[in-house]
Amino acid sequence: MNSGDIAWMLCASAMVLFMTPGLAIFYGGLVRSKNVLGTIMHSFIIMGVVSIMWVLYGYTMAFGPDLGGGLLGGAKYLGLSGVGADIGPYSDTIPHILFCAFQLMFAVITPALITGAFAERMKFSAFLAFTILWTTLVYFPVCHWVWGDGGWLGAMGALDFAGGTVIHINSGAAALVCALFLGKRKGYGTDQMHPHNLPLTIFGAGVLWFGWFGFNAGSALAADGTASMALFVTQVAAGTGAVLWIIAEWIYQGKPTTLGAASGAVAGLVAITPAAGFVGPVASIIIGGVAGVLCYGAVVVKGKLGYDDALDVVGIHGVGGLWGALATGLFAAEVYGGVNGLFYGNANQFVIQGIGAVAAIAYSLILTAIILKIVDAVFGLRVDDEEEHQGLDVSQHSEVGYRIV
Amino acid sequence: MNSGDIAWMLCASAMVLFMTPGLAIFYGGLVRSKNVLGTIMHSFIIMGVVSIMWVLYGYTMAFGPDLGGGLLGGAKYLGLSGVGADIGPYSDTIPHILFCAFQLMFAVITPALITGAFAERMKFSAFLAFTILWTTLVYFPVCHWVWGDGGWLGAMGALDFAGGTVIHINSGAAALVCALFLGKRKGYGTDQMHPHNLPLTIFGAGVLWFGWFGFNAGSALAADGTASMALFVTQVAAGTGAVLWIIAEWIYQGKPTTLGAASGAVAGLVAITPAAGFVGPVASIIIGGVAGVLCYGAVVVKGKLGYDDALDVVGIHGVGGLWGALATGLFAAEVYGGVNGLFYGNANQFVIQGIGAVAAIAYSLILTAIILKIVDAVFGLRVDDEEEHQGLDVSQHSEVGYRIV
Amino acid sequence: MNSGDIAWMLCASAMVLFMTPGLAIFYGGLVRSKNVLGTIMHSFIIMGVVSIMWVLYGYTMAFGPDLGGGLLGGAKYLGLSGVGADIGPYSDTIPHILFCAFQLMFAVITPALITGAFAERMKFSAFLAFTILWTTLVYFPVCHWVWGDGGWLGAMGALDFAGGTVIHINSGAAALVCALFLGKRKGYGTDQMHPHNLPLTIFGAGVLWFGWFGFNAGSALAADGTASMALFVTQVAAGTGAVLWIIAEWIYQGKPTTLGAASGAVAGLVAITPAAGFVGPVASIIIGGVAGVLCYGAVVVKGKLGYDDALDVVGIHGVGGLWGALATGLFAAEVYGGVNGLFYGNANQFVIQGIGAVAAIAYSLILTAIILKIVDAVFGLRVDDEEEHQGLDVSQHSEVGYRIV
Amino acid sequence: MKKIEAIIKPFKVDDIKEALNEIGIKGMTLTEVKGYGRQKGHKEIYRGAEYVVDFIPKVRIEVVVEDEQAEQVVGTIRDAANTGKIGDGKIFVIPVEDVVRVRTGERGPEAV
Amino acid sequence: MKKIEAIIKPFKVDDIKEALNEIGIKGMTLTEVKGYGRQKGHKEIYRGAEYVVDFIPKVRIEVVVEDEQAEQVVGTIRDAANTGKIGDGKIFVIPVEDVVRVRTGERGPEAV
Amino acid sequence: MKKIEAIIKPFKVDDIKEALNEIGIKGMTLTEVKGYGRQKGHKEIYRGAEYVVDFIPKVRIEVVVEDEQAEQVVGTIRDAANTGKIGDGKIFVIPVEDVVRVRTGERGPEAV
Ligand SMILES: Nc1ncnc2c1ncn2[C@@H]1O[C@H](COP(=O)(O)OP(=O)(O)O)[C@@H](O)[C@H]1O
Ligand SMILES: Nc1ncnc2c1ncn2[C@@H]1O[C@H](COP(=O)(O)OP(=O)(O)O)[C@@H](O)[C@H]1O
Ligand SMILES: Nc1ncnc2c1ncn2[C@@H]1O[C@H](COP(=O)(O)OP(=O)(O)O)[C@@H](O)[C@H]1O
Repeated sequence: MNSGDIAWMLCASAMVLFMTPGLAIFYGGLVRSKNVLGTIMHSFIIMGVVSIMWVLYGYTMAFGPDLGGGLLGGAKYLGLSGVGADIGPYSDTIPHILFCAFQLMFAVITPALITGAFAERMKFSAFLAFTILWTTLVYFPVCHWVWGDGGWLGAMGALDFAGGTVIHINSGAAALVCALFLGKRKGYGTDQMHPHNLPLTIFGAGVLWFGWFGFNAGSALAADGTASMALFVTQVAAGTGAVLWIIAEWIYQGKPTTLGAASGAVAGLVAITPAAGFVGPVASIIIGGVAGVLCYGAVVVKGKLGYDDALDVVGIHGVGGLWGALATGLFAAEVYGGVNGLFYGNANQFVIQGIGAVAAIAYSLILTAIILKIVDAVFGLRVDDEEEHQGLDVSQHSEVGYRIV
Repeated sequence: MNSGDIAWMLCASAMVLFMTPGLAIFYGGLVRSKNVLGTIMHSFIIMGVVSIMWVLYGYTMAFGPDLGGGLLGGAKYLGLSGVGADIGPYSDTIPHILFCAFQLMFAVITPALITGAFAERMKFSAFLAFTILWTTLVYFPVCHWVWGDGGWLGAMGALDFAGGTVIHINSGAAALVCALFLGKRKGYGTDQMHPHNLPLTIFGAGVLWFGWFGFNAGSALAADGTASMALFVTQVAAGTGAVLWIIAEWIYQGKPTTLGAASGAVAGLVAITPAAGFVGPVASIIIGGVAGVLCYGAVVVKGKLGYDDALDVVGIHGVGGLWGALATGLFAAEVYGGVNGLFYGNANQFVIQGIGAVAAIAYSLILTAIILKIVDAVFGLRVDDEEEHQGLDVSQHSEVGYRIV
Repeated sequence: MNSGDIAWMLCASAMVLFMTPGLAIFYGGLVRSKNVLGTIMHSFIIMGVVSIMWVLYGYTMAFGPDLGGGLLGGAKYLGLSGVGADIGPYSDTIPHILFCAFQLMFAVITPALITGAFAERMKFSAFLAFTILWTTLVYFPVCHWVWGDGGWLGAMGALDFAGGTVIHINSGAAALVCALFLGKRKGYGTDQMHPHNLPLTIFGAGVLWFGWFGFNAGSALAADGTASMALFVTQVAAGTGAVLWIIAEWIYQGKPTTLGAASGAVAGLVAITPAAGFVGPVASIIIGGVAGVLCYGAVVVKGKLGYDDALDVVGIHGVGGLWGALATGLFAAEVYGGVNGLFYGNANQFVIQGIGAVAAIAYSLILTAIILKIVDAVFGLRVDDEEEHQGLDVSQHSEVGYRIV
Repeated sequence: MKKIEAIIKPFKVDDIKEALNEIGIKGMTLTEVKGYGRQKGHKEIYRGAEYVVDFIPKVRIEVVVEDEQAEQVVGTIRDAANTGKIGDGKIFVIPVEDVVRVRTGERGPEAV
Repeated sequence: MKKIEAIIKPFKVDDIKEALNEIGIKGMTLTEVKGYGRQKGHKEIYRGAEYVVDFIPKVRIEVVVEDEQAEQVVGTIRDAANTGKIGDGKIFVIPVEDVVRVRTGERGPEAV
Repeated sequence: MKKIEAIIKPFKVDDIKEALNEIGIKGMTLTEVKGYGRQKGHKEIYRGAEYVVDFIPKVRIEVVVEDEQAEQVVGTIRDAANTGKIGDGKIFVIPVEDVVRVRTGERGPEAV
């Protein structure tokens, strides 16, 4: 046990948890005001639902000893039996339960990210069912593949420091399927669907940025040099993402926007996530900067393709996560994380990164589609037209966001 | 000295302090917009007032060497003399001043919690006088009883890991007296007193949740296994509280609400507070879940009893705290915190928990009533009718919350 | 390496970064709603711009080995070459890159503070140019003077624990020049320029308060007794500043305001910044309290002098920082930080503090004026009248803050 | 027909709505407005600067009724809105030449 | 001249604006209002307390036109605003005695 | 009596209030509205999507006065509101049949 490592991981866990309320307001500010609570609720209640699942069976599915083939964890930690204050298999310096807590926060935020795709139109009951099924059938397995003891992607050498594949590619792919399956919001393309509270959104991005230090630097599982470098490159990639997004906008559309800066920061954070422990400051400028431009391009293109990924989960988490996973295969340098990427002569790593990404995308696309089919059959995915007009706040929750006079 | 423990306690102190602005917006969003600043101000200025009191005489009343009988601390640390960067009596691994800082944050938030009971109608001068008297005459002593060196409840073996009795039961009982003494807000029961800004409230709950990790896991005073388990059960109880509250609502009133989720999370956090270092994950599901249902029941019942505890301090902190204190006597298991509760064969612990709770409730009820009498005589407790119509923001502070066009 | 120190500095870095989004909403709530995004954007984009500058050349200008004369750092760390996970010259217990990360967060917030002076009227392009030039030509050098290896002020013995001179005096002086150069907002003195969202501002102050623990206690660069005391006095000075500001208001204008409490807290935080590692609890009450009254006086006087420092950067950071720097020379006591001030018999320290302050003020005033001249010539500093009426959000960013119905 | 426009204190809305309901009026439209008149505004203080705010939050209630009912509606609103204090507001009676119900296309009295 | 005041469902604003544009109406003024009428409100729940909210968000569109155009404007708004559901709203026609364009000082029909 | 309704640019409110005060008008009611007309709106950009917002924030000032004063009020508002730029707004004069002061029950001219 190392009290410094424990101290850091306690904080990192708290910081990652804090990202979910941050995401709630980031998303909440982007929708129309009649849907602000419904949108916030998606993220908020996931903090509850997934916590329960995690204790009962989630942790063991993801981190239990491999069942064989690297596909799923075994039942050893069912109900968290045997997961306590002692050292566990994933770290020699922090209690097993602390590793379990830290990982829980990741399991919480991943399905919360997806909710941006189906914002403003999904039934609350259907959303709950979807979240439970998706987390069980997609997140826990993919998490095991990459980080679980014996997971096949991890064993293959795929690098994913803090969840580019497990979290961002995975949720981005699911988001695409959700957007396609649910269809567009009524009035999409004709009505003006402006964000209703951008200060809330921008501050939410600030909370995400803050929490992301726990996310990335915490993934070192120790208070050490790797964590320190991870923290630094996280800052730089976020900042570069913000700057490059608004430069791209400025050139292409004539104005640098505040939402662009916030979106670019998130894009940079997404992209540096898998790379954080493997690259240095200069690479982080490139990774973050490219993410800013690329994700900006992706949201512009979305407008033309016409599917309604309401809050751009595909464009930011999907595209940013994919770029980050591949960039890790390009920029990884032995001096930082012990592995070289393509630019340091190890083309193989780049290939492995690609395989990991493709596997996650394919699995997530297919399973998400199946889950949505089932949920649609049982609950119906969308609220009816009248409810959509009224907004989710009144129709799903009998509440109203603001009464400011 | 242990730098890991110090690192953690520095962070935990900051996190607990952050809960008070979180509470400010949690409460602030729940009132009508004409009272938003008055409500926020209550919490905010307490961060100042109590800090000064703490240096001058508060810390020594709570944590000074017992004066005899376990009722109050002696004057040794008056003006914090002798409380410095060296080890103190309460921990061998962190500086005395850091323990003192951590405890200050608890002394700040406790009177802030009470303010929800008298929201939207109390005079600012009366509020200040009440806060100073209550913190001095109720909080410092009760804190000494439980956590002070030689405090009688602590000596008796009452378990209160992070303040179920000291903070939540104590403030909940005081809140009840305040609600009864001040009487209802004008228009209570006839006018619609909807929350004016629920996104603010829900995000405030997120800040509380985040800070609560410092609250509960920090109460281990070390970065160790106990802190890790405390952090984990805090997360789970909060989540379960949120989920169970909305399930109860859904069944009883037909809709799951966002405010219900946030309230349930707080209820779960309150209930796990005394138990955090003494129970494990499965117990935390039960403790949090029961808290969600119980506190929901309490706020429904309040509506029928008819006293105007404006922001449900009694229903959430009082009831949740009481449940938590008793639940600690039920679920405590030696493996976690060295003590067994009723379910592990130690009925005695349950009795002790009950005694602690009753003592705190009785003392708080009586003293709060006396203090209110005095303050009422000197300042008058309530603003006049015209001021209440205008709202506290204009009448007490010459300010207006929003000018959004 | 010490994992406890690293754990703390990871957290402290994250906390200081979090101050900038906090500042964004603190400032954002104070302007009229048509400028909320423009104001938030100033702080937000600085997180990006300065991060890039820091990697490329900023860190080495500030912390590279002195070029001679204590005026500027040399090119050794250009592009952060050689700044990695190993120990660096500024600490024996944390990685060089972590020190670099922590200091980056300071470099970010300093130019962000200045933006309050030119709020609601500066062109975005001009703002960017100004920020880049000012950070390069003013911040990096002054930072080197005080904290850089061989910096002349540091070598002279000037005490500046966490940046009273480097950050607050420096930005306050620059703010004065900005306010004078840009001139008043249209309608200043006749139109009512009320804050548009005070709950946002007050919560922003809460975030600043929280982050400031990282700022001040983190400046110990270790999780030790000094950090603990720094954290404690930070809390007390903030609280006392809040209380004394509202008392002064109450006496002078008849009402204690919520914005006054928040402003007083920030004033107290500013004033304790240079002193944090050198003074104890009782001194912190005085330092914070005087700051509250003094800065309140400064904003009242501003109203009479008639320059339009829109968000009172001069009155709070300039005046508060100056008071803090001098107070450090008064109250410093050997027992806390190894140095005595005037009140402990060392008048010399007071003189040194004065020299440091004067040097920073003079340098900042002159350079800021030159930079503004250049930027004005190239870009024009102000938006045109029509754009100012429309607000920065629409005119500079093609966005609108709120659409709350 | 007539349009009765009443500028009233916001906390009187529910009372007026109920009073109108009692005399059979089941439709009305509300607007949040700001009023300037004899009633004094309030002072606001922001960082030492004092402002007097003259415009006071009011609500405008509009009811369109047949000519015969106008007088009764005016009286009902007046009684329900009256607190006897300055700032209770005004009622204006304005001629309306035609009314259409959008849903049905009905016109005139049956449309209200 | 006439002022046409229509109380309509908020999501119909764009349709109406376009319909009016087509018949050459290039000026109008919008207000967010709350309506009470046959259309049922909704329930809200806050911590166990249930409220019924009767006032429903509506938009008032005002267009001032010459007498001859009034009928056409009324018809156009009616068609564009109609969904056939309760709550579609009302249109009121009110006499206007004079109109001034602030910028030019023009009066009467040429001012609109 | 007449109701003078002026749709004006928001930043002109204080000037108009003062100009009206000078001619002895001590009561008025303000509403925040959105106007559509010749004045061009602005573009907004959110994540690559561009919207044109045609509706521009305006303020409606309403003053009810005796017939004789109407012309003076119209002139005063016009002068105070005029900037000479497109979008300065319109003034409408509407007949008012009766006025009641809620507090006292006074009617007609003495009620305003
Ligand atoms: N001449 C007027 N034209 C339009 N509205 C008016 C006029 N006079 C008063 N009002 C409205 O009536 C409200 C109440 O008027 P005020 O003079 O304050 O009190 P009272 O109606 O009791 O005399 C004002 O706030 C304003 O909204
Ligand atoms: N008598 C009236 N005076 C003024 N406004 C009215 C009146 N009746 C209805 N309204 C307005 O018209 C809206 C629609 O009326 P409602 O009775 O709900 O449906 P419908 O117009 O389909 O009969 C209401 O919300 C209200 O704003
Ligand atoms: N026919 C109309 N009916 C009602 N309001 C109108 C009409 N025409 C213009 N307005 C209002 O007047 C405002 C100013 O009109 P606009 O055409 O932009 O400029 P101008 O008055 O200088 O010609 C508009 O924003 C709108 O609120």
